This record gives sequence, C-alpha cells and structure tokens, in this order.
Amino acid sequence: MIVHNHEVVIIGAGMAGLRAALEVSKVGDVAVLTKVYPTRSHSGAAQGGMAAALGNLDGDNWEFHMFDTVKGSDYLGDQDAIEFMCRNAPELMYEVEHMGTPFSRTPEGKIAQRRFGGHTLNFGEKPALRACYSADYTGHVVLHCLYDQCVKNSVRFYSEFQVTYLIVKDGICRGIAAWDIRNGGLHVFNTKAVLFATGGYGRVYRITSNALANTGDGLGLALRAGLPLEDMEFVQFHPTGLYRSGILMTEGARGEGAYLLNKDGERFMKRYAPTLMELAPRDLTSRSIQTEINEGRGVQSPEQQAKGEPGDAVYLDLRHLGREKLKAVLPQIFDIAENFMGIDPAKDPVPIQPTSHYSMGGIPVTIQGRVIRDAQSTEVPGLYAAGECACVSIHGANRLGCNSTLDATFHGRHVGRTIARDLPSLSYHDLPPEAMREAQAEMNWYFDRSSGTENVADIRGELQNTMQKNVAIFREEKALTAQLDIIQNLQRRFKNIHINDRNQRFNTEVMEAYELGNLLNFVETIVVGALEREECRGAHWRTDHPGRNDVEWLKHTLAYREDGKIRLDYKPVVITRFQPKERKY
Amino acid sequence: MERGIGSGGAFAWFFQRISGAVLVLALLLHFWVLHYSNQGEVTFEIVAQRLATPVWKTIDLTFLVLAVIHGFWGFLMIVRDYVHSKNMRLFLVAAVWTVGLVIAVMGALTIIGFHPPLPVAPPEQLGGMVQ
Amino acid sequence: MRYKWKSGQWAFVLHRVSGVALSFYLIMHIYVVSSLYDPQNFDTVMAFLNQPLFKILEIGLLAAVVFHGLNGIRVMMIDFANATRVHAQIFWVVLAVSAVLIAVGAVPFLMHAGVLGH
Amino acid sequence: MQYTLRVYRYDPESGQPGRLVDYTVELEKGATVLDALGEIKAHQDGSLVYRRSCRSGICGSCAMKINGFNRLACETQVESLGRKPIHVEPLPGFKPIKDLVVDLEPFWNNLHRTLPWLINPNPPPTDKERPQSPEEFAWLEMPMTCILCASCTSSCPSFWADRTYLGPAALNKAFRYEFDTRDQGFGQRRDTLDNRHGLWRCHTIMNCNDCCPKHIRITEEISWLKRKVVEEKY
Ligand SMILES: Cc1cc2nc3c(=O)[nH]c(=O)nc-3n(C[C@H](O)[C@H](O)[C@H](O)COP(=O)(O)OP(=O)(O)OC[C@H]3O[C@@H](n4cnc5c(N)ncnc54)[C@H](O)[C@@H]3O)c2cc1C
Ligand code: HEM
Ligand code: SF4
Ligand code: F3S
Ligand code: FES
Repeated sequence: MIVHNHEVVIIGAGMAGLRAALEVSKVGDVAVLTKVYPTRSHSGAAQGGMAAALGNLDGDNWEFHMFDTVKGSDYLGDQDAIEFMCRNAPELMYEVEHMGTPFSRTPEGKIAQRRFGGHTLNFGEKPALRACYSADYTGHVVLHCLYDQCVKNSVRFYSEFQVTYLIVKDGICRGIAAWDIRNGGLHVFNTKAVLFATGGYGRVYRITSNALANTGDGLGLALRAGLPLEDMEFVQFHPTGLYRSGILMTEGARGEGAYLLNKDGERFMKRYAPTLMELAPRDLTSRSIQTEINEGRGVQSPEQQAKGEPGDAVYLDLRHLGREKLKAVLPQIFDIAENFMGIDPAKDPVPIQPTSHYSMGGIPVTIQGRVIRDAQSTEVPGLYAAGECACVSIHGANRLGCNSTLDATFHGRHVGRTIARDLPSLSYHDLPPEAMREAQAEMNWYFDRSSGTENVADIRGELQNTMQKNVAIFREEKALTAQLDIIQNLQRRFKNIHINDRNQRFNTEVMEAYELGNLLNFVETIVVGALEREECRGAHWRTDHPGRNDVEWLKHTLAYREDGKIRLDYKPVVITRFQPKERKY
Repeated sequence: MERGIGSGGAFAWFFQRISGAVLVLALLLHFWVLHYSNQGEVTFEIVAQRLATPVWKTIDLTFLVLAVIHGFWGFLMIVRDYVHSKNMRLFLVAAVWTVGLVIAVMGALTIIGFHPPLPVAPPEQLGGMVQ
Repeated sequence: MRYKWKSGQWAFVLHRVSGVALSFYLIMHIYVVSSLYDPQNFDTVMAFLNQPLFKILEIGLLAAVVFHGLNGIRVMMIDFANATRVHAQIFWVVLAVSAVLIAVGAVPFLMHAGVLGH
Repeated sequence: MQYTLRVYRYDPESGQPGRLVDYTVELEKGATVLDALGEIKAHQDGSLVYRRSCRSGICGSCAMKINGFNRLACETQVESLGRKPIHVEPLPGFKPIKDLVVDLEPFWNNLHRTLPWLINPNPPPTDKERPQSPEEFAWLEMPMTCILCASCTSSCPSFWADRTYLGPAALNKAFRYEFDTRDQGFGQRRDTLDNRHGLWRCHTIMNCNDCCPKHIRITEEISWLKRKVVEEKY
C-alpha cells in the first residue's frame, strides 16, 4: 500500500473538480484523482448550454433567472443558494470566456444565447434567451478549457485512479483510498481536505443519457462513511433521449424550435403547457411524453408494428429547421442521429424517449460547499462536495436545463475558494489502521471471487431494468415496495459474484463490480425516499398521491444507512424571496 | 530551439514546394527538348550545341542546382524522419551534404565546361577541372 | 492486421520512393554526363544506353518523374489551397493522369528502342 | 444476428505475446462494436479490457483499430463492417498495456507541449466578454470539437517513426488556440511548432484526416500552421 500526502485531494475531474482544482492550486498542494482521463469526464457530454442572465439578446436579469430556478425546483430549492448562484452567474460566465472557451457569438461579438426549457423573462412571461452556448458542444468546450487551464497551472493529476474508500473517523475526514487502475494496487491519500466532485449516477437506470462511468461512486462512499444523502428521490428524466440507447438529444434542439409529435403527428405539448409548449421544464415534458406513450399515442418501432404492440417513443421533429441550420447550430445532434440510429434528421423525425439524466440529490453541503452530516447542518471538517454529486440545493425537485453546468462550475470555483480559506486552519489527521485494513480487505475480496457464481452484468441489468420499471417517471407505492425487495435480493446475490480476471493491472472487471456494489448500496435511498414522500413535486410524481403537499413535504430528505437499513430525516427548505405557488407553464 | 542538424525545417519545407513548382516547368522543358523536339535523337552535337548558348547554360544550371538541392533536401527530410540518434544523424546529414555538393559541382562544371562542337578543348584540361 | 492503406499513405510512399529513385538517377546522370566530355565517348555510351533494357528503365524513370511531379502538385494543393476535403479524389486524378502521360510518353521510347518498330 | 469478433488479447503478466481470439456474439440491430465488446465482457470473458465511458462518441475513450482502421467503437455499427470476422485491435503506435488498452502518456505529453491554453498578456475587459465575431468563432468550430481520442495521432506514420512528433491531435489543439483571435501565444508556441518534432514531420499522409471521428480536417489545419510559421519567419 502506497501512502501519499497531499493537502487537498479532489475526486473527479469534471467541471466541478477541475474548476475547484484551479482555485486550490493557487494556494496549496492539490491532487486530482479521476477514474477516467480528465477530458473524458461526463461534463463533456453537455450539449445545450450554460445558463447566465447576461441579457446579450434580451432584457434578461439575474432575478428572473433566480425566479425560474426556484419555480423549476418546485420550490424545494434553497433560495439563498439559488440567489447566490444566479446573481454571480454572469461574472462566472465572463470568466469562463476569458479563460479561452470558444462561444458562439452574436453579430456584435457577444456570447450568443439561446432559449432553454423553463427559462423565462419577467417571471414567466415569455421564454428568455439565457443559455450561453458553443454550437452543441458547450460542456465539451468548457471542460476542455478548464483542463487546459489546469495543465497550464501544473495541477497534479492521478488519472485512472478509482477512489474506493473514504476515511472518516470521529466526524473528521482524514483521507481516501484509491485503486490504481493501470498498475494495480491500493494507494492511500492522507489529506487535510477532500473534495468530492464525482458526478451523477444515471447508470442506476436502463435508459440513460449518462456515461458508463456515471455510477455515483461518491454517493456510495459517503453513505458508507456514515454520512447522509439528500433528496435522492428526485431523479431527472430528460424528455429527449434517443430511442433505446437513451443518448441525449439536447434540449437545445427544442430551443432552436424542434417539435414533439405523437404517432398522429400532433404537437401534443399544447395540451400540457400551452404557453411554453416544447420548452416547458423537463419534468413536465417528460411526463407529457410518458402520458402520450401510456395512453397509446406512442410511435411504434418496426418490430412493434409487426407484433401489433403499442409504441414506446415519440418523435422529435427537426425537419422544418432545414439542413443548413441543423448543421450549423446542432452539428452533434446531426451526427448522433446518423451514427446511432441511421436517421437523417433533416429528412426524418427522430424517435425519442425520456431518459434518466440528472440527480438533483446528492451529498448535502452548505452554500460554502462543506459537507454536513445532519439536519442541524453539522459540518464534517475536511470534507467538501460540488457538482452533480452534491446537493446545495439549487435544483430542488427538478433542475432547469443549463443550470447544472453552471452549478458545477460555479460551486466548483466557490468550494475551491472555501478550501483555500479553510486550509490554514486544517491539518493532517492520523489514518486509522483499521480503516486502511478494511480498504485493502475490500479490494482483496473482489480479487478473490473466482469461486463465486453470480454474473455481475446480470445483476446490474436486473437492477437497471427494475428501477426503470418501478422508480422512473411515474411512481406508486406497490411498485416501490416491490423494488425494495428486489434490491435486497440483488444485494444478497451480489455477495456471491464471480470474477474471472485475477490480474491486478487494468482489471476493469473488478472495477465494474466495485461500481455495482456501490450502486446497490445507495440505490435504496432513492426508493425509500420516493416511498416516503407521498406527494408530487418536480421530478417525483406519485400517481397514488396526486398534488403537491407543501404543508407536510416542503422539506429536504436526508437518508442514512444504519444497521443495513435506510433511515430518513428531514431538513427545512430555505425560502427568502419567492413563496411557493402552483407551478404552471 | 534546436539548430543545425536538429533544426526545424520550415525553410526546407517551403523550399521543397517552391523548387518543386519550378522543377515541374523545368522538367517539362527538359523532356521536350531532349526527347521530342528532335525525335529523341540524343547525340553529342545536339546536346553540345544547346549547351553552348549562354541562355541554355543558365537554364540548365538553374535546373541542375534546383534538382540537386530539392533531391538532397528530400534526403535530409527522410533522415530527420527516421534517424533519431544524434550521431547517426550527424553522419548522415554530413554524407548527404557531401555527395550533394560533389554532384552539384560536377554537374555545374559539365554544363559550364561544355564548348561548341569544334574546336573542342583538350580533354586533359576539362578533366582537370572536373577533378 | 496492419493499418489500412488509404490513398494518402499510398501517395506518400510512392512520392517518397519516386523521389529517392529520382535522386539516385540524378547522381548517376550527372556522373555519366560529366565524364562524357569526349564526343566519341558520348555517342558510344548513348548508343549503349539506347539498348531496350535501358529504354524500359527509362520508362520507369518517366513514371517516377510524372508521378512525383503530379503528386507534388497535389501536395502543394493541400498545402496552399486547402484541398484536404478532396485529397483522395485528387490522388485518383494524379494516378489517372500519370497513367496517361506514362503511356503516351512510353510510346516514342519503345519505338526508338525498336520494341514497337518504326 | 450473429457476429464474429476477432479480438486482440494481450496479458503482460503472462509473458506471452498478444494474439487474436474469436468470439461469436448475438447482437440486436443497431448494435455497435462497443456493445459487442460489452456483451463479450458480460457473458463470455470478463477479463477482456478496453476503455470506454460515454458510449455516445463524445469522451474519446473507446478509440481502437477496427478492421485495420482507427475509429470509435461506440460509434461504429457492427452491421456496417460486413459479415467477415471483425478485427478489433488496440490503437497502433502506442505501447500496449493490456488487451485493447494502450499507454497514452506520449499522447498527453505531446499535447501539453503545445501550450494548450489561451495566451494573452492583456487583461480581459471587466464584466464583459472579449469580443469575437461569428466569423472569427467559425474558425474554432472545427478544432474545438476534438475529443482527444488519439485516433489520429495513432494512425500517423510520422508518429510511428517518431514518438516525440507532436502528432495531429496536438497540432489540432495548437491550431485551435493559434487561430483564436483572442490568443497571442504564437511567440511562445513557435519553437515547439517549428521544430524537428513539430509541424515539419507532417507529410500530408492524411490518415489522421481520414479517421477523425469528428471529421476535423486536421491536415488542413496543419497546413495553416505551416504557412503561418513560414509567413512569420520569412
Ligand atoms: C448527456 C448530457 C448532457 C447534458 N447537458 C447539459 C447541458 O446542456 N447543460 C447543463 O447545464 N447541464 C447538462 N448536463 C448535466 C451536466 O453536464 C452535469 O451535471 C455536470 O457536467 C456534472 O459535472 P461534474 O463535474 O459534477 O461531474 P462529471 O463531469 O460527471 O465528472 C465526474 C468525475 O468524477 C470522476 N469520478 C467518479 N467516480 C470516481 C471514483 N470512484 N474515483 C475517481 N474518480 C471518480 C470521474 O472520473 C469524472 O472525472 C448534461 C448531462 C448529460 C449526461
Ligand atoms: C517535377 C517536379 C517536382 C515536384 C513538383 C516535386 C515536389 C516535391 C515536394 C512537394 C516534395 C515534398 C514532399 C513532402 O514534404 O512530403 C518533394 C520531395 C522530394 N522530392 Fe520532389 N518534386 C519534383 C521533382 C523532383 C526531382 C527531379 C527529384 C530528384 C532529384 C525529386 C526528389 C525528391 C525527394 C528525394 C523528395 C523527398 C521525399 C519525401 O520527403 O517524401 N523531386 N518533391
Ligand atoms: S483530432 Fe479527431 S482523431 Fe484526433 S484526437 Fe481529436 S477527435 Fe480524435
Ligand atoms: S497522418 Fe500524419 S503526416 Fe500529417 S497529415 Fe496526418 S499528421
Ligand atoms: S465511449 Fe466515449 S467516445 Fe466511445
């Protein structure tokens, strides 16, 4: 076991991790650990844009942005945090530009902005042009630019290191253990501060826009270390995932004017959101699509047609935009439709399906990015989180498009500043030997599974399929309870998994099994949270409990794993400017 | 920045292209003159007559020098591509330059040294110049 | 399995090989010509070089010059005229034109060598 | 539909050289090579190793040599490769680590040598963006889409001959900053570009250009850089 000392270790090299690294590298010795090369983090997949009320094309201002975010969150977002972010978003945006990110431009040479779901002017009057974009490569170019800046500042990267263990003792974070994927072997990092920026967990579901690497490792690590997870029942389903694979067709497509059509060719959104139509927020749009499908107006695939089965897709129609415009402003969409479906979007409509996309919940943190461990906001010294794996909470029950790249970059920077400020008062703490033994024993267990009989991929597949069926867009008690049993059964089976490869080097079989173990560990928090929350709010929709219930449920869920069971606790929502109202678009 | 045998090659790159372009023209001329303008008969008289005029002397000289530099610079390019040991490169670069220079001088002397068919300069004299 | 040979790689290798061949020929050529200050000698050697074998070799030389020159133009189009989009097409044009020129050029060679008769 | 994949297997710890192993898999219509590898890993041999993440052609992890040609496994439909056994091998030109995984350190090192960040000594305007017209941005649209998959550099014969040759991916990056109107870094980048291991090792072989999954016309960009160096120099 190799022991390293770094004042600060950042886990994850997406927008959040990289932006934080830039900030911390100015004052201290920082190491960034990532299980894929930094530029391969999933932030690079963000297509549509990054929200900031620059008002380059209309009279936008940050208060509208704040209102939209609060309303979009179904009033579950903490308004002090939302205000802090939206107010400073323009300044952050300019900084990102100054660092060298290429942006699409207005004729006057300003950053171009497009419409995005749920973003409006004048508190809901009409759609706002708020999403700053770079064709449909926004996340990609921002991620690469941040990486470039880190290279410039000689940030130390440990690429292809998978963090497997978080060392918290006596309420203090002391470091982490990580597996060196390339050469094999466990490395222990003794630190003053650890920052989690491990991204999302879309891989809980079968249909997802997320990367294969998005397995929510950070959440599992935190939960195992005795820390709670916040608001896990809120999982965003993006309305437009490519049929079957779930690969994302950016909302920017609808921002540019694409239609949603059911099998009768009807623009069905007029029945669900007459004002914003296709640009309604994601939860609403996804539910509308799912309703169309459930009520038999879905588009059938050729096989379904042959078998006479109902369709489970609707069309994203881009044809009227014309080839020229598509190629110019949505080039990636063009390629994706061609490469993955064999469809020319200028000629044919593209079949799409809602796809699991974003986790509103995560590791609970204060506005400053310090991880807390209870409803009283008791901080865990030396532990921080930012980006999709953290829950500030900005997004509440539902995130608006383009707000998460903003969140990741903004809070990445801010938590970096917090760490820089805290660093003088932080110190190294002893690594408890039993923790190190446990971390090693755990890896040994995986490498010693040749006698097991259960197939890892089958367990994973079953988890994903059942989650998709029971805990997706529409939820109800029976399915949720059933899902809990299924998960517990899968957890039992997992104890007997088989691993073929005993090689220490580049053993992705072990790494994937580890990820599954982690998933199985925290996925229960989603189900239990959803089961307990008997209301409809944002992305969480209980068919057996219609309507939002502010009296009982205007609060954040905290989920702990204690003695093998999930225990829930609740935390109040911060409301400053905007009192909860019914959400209409 | 590395210089000399390790140097970049901006000039070489540019020169290869310029000389290449000129060589196209020169070669067209050369082939035409040599093989087609007089039914492909290449005799001493014809060659010597042509070479006697100063205009032809300059044309041929330019052609020769360009071709040699172009060709040998091409060799240097190849050496730069494949030879990564410093000593070996030094040796090969020196070798290419030497052969190149010798060939260029030899060719130049031939062209300059050529006289009208008769009277011909004494062979010893010319030979001396070549050596 | 090796890496797939696409037109660009063919063009490069042929260009390089022809360039080297031409350079060696140039060395030989200058050496031969320069030692031929004597008219008698010149004509003898020329006669010698008029043998069919050398005529065939000369066709090779012609091929090298034609391809190298035309492809050199292709390279320059890529370098100076942003022709990358159609680089493969230009390569095929280069090959086709080379073939024609070589065929046309070879006829007089072969005729003089008596291979085709007068 | 059944397909046969002939996959390169190499285990450094066994002491044996790499070899090709046939796997037959049953795949749905529309399946990609990455799906096929996933199927092999899931149900035939879990020890098969390859890099992947996004499975949507944006992260650049899954570049490999498929039927002799570098491409992204996740973007390549199995159907498009014909009925013969599909050869799947690691990227050429890099040291193999295990199965389809290669050592990319030379790739990253070369990339970093081009000073891949915006260089501009003038402070930016406060509370405003640096202005840039849509036409000026258009220059960046092609190079900025590079996903650093290493397909191009791995396919370049000049790189095979010289691992310190910057290679097309690094040159694409250099182009992306050099032709950004906000950048003034030429003075600093010039020596790395105009170098024995820089621009001049490119002989317009075009393998890079032909295999780039983002259709970046890398050779064209390299030509722009060459001309820029020549112009500035003479
Ligand atoms: C397809 C798609 C499109 C999107 N489009 C938009 C958009 O247009 N606008 C918008 O605002 N948002 C968008 N989002 C959401 C947004 O991109 C993400 O929420 C955001 O980028 C998350 O950034 P991050 O830094 O938190 O995490 P990520 O970028 O996911 O980075 C996670 C990092 O953690 C590392 N990591 C994870 N686990 C471990 C471990 N165990 N050990 C070591 N390292 C680990 C990974 O290697 C990676 O570097 C989109 C998301 C998806 C999936
Ligand atoms: C007909 C006119 C010619 C043109 C247009 C031409 C063009 C070129 C060009 C553009 C290159 C550079 C290739 C590169 O950088 O990759 C080159 C290389 C070369 N040329 Fe020529 N050339 C011509 C004639 C000749 C002749 C007559 C010779 C022989 C003396 C020759 C020998 C070479 C050699 C040896 C190389 C280097 C090969 C390489 O780098 O691949 N060329 N030529
Ligand atoms: S230029 Fe193209 S091939 Fe090369 S690394 Fe970038 S995306 Fe890959
Ligand atoms: S393959 Fe290599 S030689 Fe140049 S054109 Fe591409 S970099
Ligand atoms: S897996 Fe990301 S590019 Fe293929």
